[in-house]
Amino acid sequence: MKPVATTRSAAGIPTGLLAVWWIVASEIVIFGGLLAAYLMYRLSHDAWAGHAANTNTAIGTVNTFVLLTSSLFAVLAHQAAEKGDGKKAARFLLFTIGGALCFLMIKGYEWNYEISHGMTITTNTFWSFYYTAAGIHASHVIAGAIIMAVVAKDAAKGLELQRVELIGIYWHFVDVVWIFLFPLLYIAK
Amino acid sequence: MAELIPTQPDPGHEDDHHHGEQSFVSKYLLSTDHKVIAMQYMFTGMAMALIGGFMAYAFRMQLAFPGMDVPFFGIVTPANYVALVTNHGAIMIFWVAMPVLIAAFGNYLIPLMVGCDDMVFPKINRLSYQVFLVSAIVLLSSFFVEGGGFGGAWTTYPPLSAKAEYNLTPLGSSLFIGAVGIEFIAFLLGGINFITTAMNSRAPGMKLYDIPMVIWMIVIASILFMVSVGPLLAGAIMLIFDQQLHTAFYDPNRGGDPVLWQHLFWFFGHPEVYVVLLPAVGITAEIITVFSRKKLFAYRTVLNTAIGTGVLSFCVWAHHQFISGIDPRMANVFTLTTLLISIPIAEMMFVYIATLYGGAIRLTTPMLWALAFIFEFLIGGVTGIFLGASGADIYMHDTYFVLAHFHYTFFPIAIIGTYAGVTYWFPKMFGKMMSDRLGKLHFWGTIIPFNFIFIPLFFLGAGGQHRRIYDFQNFPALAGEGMQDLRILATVSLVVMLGFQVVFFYNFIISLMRGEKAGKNPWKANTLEWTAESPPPHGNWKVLPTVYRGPYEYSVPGREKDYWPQDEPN
Amino acid sequence: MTRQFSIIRVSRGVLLACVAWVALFAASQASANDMARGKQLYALCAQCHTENGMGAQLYLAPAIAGLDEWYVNAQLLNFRSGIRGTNWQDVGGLRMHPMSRWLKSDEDVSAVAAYVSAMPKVDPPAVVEGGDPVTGKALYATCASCHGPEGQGMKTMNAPPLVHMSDWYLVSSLEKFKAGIRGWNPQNTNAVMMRGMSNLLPNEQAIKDVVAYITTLNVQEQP
Amino acid sequence: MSEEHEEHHTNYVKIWAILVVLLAISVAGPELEILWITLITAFGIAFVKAYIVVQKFMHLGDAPKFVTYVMVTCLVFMMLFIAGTASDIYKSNGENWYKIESEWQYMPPVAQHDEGHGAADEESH
Amino acid sequence: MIQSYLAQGSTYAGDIDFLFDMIFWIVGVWFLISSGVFFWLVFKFRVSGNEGTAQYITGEEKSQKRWITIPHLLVLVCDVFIIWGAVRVWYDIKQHLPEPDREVRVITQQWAWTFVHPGQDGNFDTADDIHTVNELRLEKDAVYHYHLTSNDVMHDFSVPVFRLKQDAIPGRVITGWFTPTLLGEFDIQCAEICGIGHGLMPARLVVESAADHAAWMTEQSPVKFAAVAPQVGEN
Repeated sequence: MKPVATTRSAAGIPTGLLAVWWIVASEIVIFGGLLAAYLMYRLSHDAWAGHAANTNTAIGTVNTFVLLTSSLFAVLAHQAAEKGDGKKAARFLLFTIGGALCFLMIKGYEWNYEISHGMTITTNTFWSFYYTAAGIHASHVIAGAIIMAVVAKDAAKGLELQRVELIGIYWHFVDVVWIFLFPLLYIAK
Repeated sequence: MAELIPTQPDPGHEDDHHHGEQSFVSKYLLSTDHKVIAMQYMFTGMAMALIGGFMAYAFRMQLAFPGMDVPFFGIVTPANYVALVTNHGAIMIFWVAMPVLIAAFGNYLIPLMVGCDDMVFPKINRLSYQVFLVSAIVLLSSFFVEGGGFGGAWTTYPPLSAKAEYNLTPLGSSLFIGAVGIEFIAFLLGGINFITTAMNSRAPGMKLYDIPMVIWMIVIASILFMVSVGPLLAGAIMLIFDQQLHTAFYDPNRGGDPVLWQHLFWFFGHPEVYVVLLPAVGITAEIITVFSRKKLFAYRTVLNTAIGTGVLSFCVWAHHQFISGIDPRMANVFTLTTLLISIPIAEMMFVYIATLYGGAIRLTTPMLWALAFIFEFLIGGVTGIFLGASGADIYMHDTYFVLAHFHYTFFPIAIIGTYAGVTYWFPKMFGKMMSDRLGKLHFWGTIIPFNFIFIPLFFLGAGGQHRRIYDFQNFPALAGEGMQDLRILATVSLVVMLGFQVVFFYNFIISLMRGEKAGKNPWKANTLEWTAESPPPHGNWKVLPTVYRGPYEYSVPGREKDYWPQDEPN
Repeated sequence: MTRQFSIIRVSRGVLLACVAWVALFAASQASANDMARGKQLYALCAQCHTENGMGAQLYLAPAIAGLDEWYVNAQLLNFRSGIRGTNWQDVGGLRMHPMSRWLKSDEDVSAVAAYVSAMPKVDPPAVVEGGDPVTGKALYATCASCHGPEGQGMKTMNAPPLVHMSDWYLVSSLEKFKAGIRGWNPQNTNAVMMRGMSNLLPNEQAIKDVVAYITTLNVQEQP
Repeated sequence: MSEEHEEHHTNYVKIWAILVVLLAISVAGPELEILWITLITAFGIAFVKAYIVVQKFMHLGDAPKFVTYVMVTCLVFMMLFIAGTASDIYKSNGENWYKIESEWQYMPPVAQHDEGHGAADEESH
Repeated sequence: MIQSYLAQGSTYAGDIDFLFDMIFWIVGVWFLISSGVFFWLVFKFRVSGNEGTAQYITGEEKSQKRWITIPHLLVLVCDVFIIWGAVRVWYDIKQHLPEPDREVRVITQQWAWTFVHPGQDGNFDTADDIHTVNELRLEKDAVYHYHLTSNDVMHDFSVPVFRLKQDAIPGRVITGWFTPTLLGEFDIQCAEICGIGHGLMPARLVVESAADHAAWMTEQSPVKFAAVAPQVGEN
């Protein structure tokens, strides 16, 4: 059983939700630091545009679309969980995981193509940032997918339904990060 | 994230009554009880402090007697020397001050002082300690890999830290950065717990201004940590990529910029000072109110100064880099903000001094430590002004003056603060009283040599001697006769101080075994933890307390007792 | 320049007592025999030249295991006094020059030299490519007069052994000699002589060839 | 949550559709290759999308006010970070200093050969 | 205060020493007052055992808060003085460079210093550049500009007698100035950790008279000009 502490909410917000928001806050500064560094480097190196031209906008767009769609499923799962429909919530979460896997597969294909064409992490600092930022983001996708699978397993049994919202918020955050990575890495050429 | 992982139901405190007998492993190593985790953090921190202290001993011996075969260590080569200095700094800050002040006291005190049975996420709490332990092991293992431990200062400025051909430690440097990164993750996990517990799980009736100051301080510190550490985590990943994958984030020859790391590091590094300072300040607030039987002078002012310090600490980071290649125009901005931060800190010190006025001061061991904290930190604070003023920093930067200054801040924080807390809460933690006589002997045996270690270093710094120099005999004009004497004085004092720590451990163990039994509230204090049993059982209280008033209602006129516990209805 | 300040005078008395106490420890550092001392001091050298003396190209540190004692001794003294390794273009030398200053006394220098020369010889991996040992053999004839036909070196000629040497180091040394980055200091007579000899190798290819030949000597000597 | 129940009946599919349209614009806009349109479509729309996701999917508005303040504070600190560092990282010269072109290496030819091995290794990775 | 440990070897050494002294007296007085009050309070209100009663002071009322707000405002006033002094000195040393008489290039690497004098033609990267390793020879009373850079890692060009310190960053050239005012030999230290040889990279600074310096320049010059008068060095 949980400690009594977990059930209190003196700040007027459920404990789990509060914790997830704090996680999001700490993630904002992680990605914020990385992107701030990228922005300043990028703006001071005109030559990077030539490298950035080699990124595949089509794949980036498809991936953005995939993530946006998975976010939709995540929020639908939350909606279902709020109505107490654990099975439906679990199903939507599975769709979200599907979106995550799809995203990762596309990413894998893209990286495979780029690396085999000589655009590796050491080619240029643009590519270093490209792989680092997208890699850190991808690791968040993987972590999110794993946690979501666990949450879905419980939700299907109707347990711990509040967690559906929590993982949803995290997932949307991952989505928001990609929303910024996409123009920074793919569109700005 | 991980709290979302559904787990088997926690063995809550009620289960304890049914299965009273747990194996040693499940009770002390795998427990989710916040008190056990606090002890784990504290003892790990103390063990690391011994390692860090031993390193200090080894390199100080080398400084005082260059080339000597240091007993218990051997000959200190320049490579050993930089590795020792580097790891001494990192260990004392990341593996001693942080775990003891934030994690140990945070874990122990937050649930007890806000009146709940445990941390909100006990399993994450346990995970946080385990991750922390891994980080400590990774760090220590870096000494035993090829090339040895990393020697590029705890600030790990690239390109020195980024390339093996410069630092000569191809693995050690990555393990060092990796250990620091893992440690940050541990404290992020812990920090979420501290913040949510203190924010959300307060006892019924505990309003914002009824929270004891130490809890406020730990929470503010955790928030500062969580908001400042991100850029450095990203930067650490970039640095490890530079080391192992040979990217060029910090390589100026291939389009990188080494100054970026300095900014990433100090954007975290300066708030980090306040991350460890604030809990120590909070501990001091608890102790001086209890032992002077006084209400804390201007509670809200203290709180506001703490928050103000926290916010300002994000605006001052580049004062560490005045001469490290930043644009000279920016130095003026950072001088301004740096000197502004003296205002909330000075105010905080004034408040503490004002609290003493009109008190009935009992000079017990914890009170001595708390008073020593105020006085020694005052020295650390005023000497900081020299360094924050950009013009004077041109000369002072990276001299022993800097070193003495930050030891006058970090020593009160990490060591004095810890001793104050441990001696004060020892009855609660272990149910026994500590010997006051031995405690005072230890106190004077620590404080006096401490000043003799670092005051000479101020003079060395004023004489233009630089830090991290392995042997001053290469600088004939600077290493005058008198200077060497000062170094010897500092080294001898260090050995004496380290020797006196034996008294503490002796006192600790002897009190554990034969100490006088402590009641629930030996110090007659107000805060909630003193209403629980000593030591508190798993679950802390049978009936969780309700709060009726603020934590510092001492000597209220018209009351028979001079204290008024927070949970007493009237 | 430094004036005696009063705090020192005050503390001196206190100090003496404490120093005596610490000196009890210090007394334990009796200088053991040369070999043990050399091993102790080699700890710093091992940082770049590695534990077994194989050297590491990344650190610009050549193989030194089993070099002749007289040669190691002489070169350490040269580095320490600055007659070797203080040319502004000599990156490796400028790293070695301060390191040699770590050995404060001549006894320490000879202890390290003794330790290094007693280390079992090693064959560092060959990294230089594009040398032709056949051409190199002809070019080596000149070298052989001092360094010996098997590259074993001759103390009488002050010529160090060339076998069991890092080949990249031989190349870079020859290049440095040719460019006057080594052997520029008239006090270092042997290096000045070698600088003159290095000019007999007309170009970079010749250097590689001769080093390729020296590397084959290395293999031949293997039983 | 009961009083917010209304809000949770939001038509999420519609919001998703809006996001997809915005995505299309942000991809199409830069194709025109006009700088200000690129900036607005690529980055302006990214902010709009992020705002929509944060408000409609993450329901930041439903959480207590302080949560928003914390998030905004984090962003402000990041701005502060850029403001404090841009003069060194973004600029290639400043008062009494300048960055050397990356190719520039003040290194003598022979020594460069020695040092070059390490660098060459890295390049070939 | 500093000058009693270390001579003032440059024109601005006195400014830094003055700033140091000013801060010393300002914070020293503050320190004495607050620690005096602190010890007095501890002494006056200490009790033995558990006797004694304390006063109940919340500190929230205006009349009580005055005791901390007034000193607090005074701290602010002191801060203004310190900031003013610091910025003024900083501006003179790091921001505003006077016109140079001579220039010298300082190149750092693990673990040595190379100092490049432009030689007699006054230009760098020409055949008559004079390179010295671990020894910097300067002419007294000449305004020097130094151009500081690093070949590998960060180092720090620190000349304690000049009260000068500046990090050398690889990939950047940082310019600063100094004017030696004292004849003699001094130490140059590296003040930024640069690897295992950090403590073993000392350099010597020799300040000599104009005539000696010119003679040295002529002697060192790798290119011998036929008809060069010795006073060329004086510009």
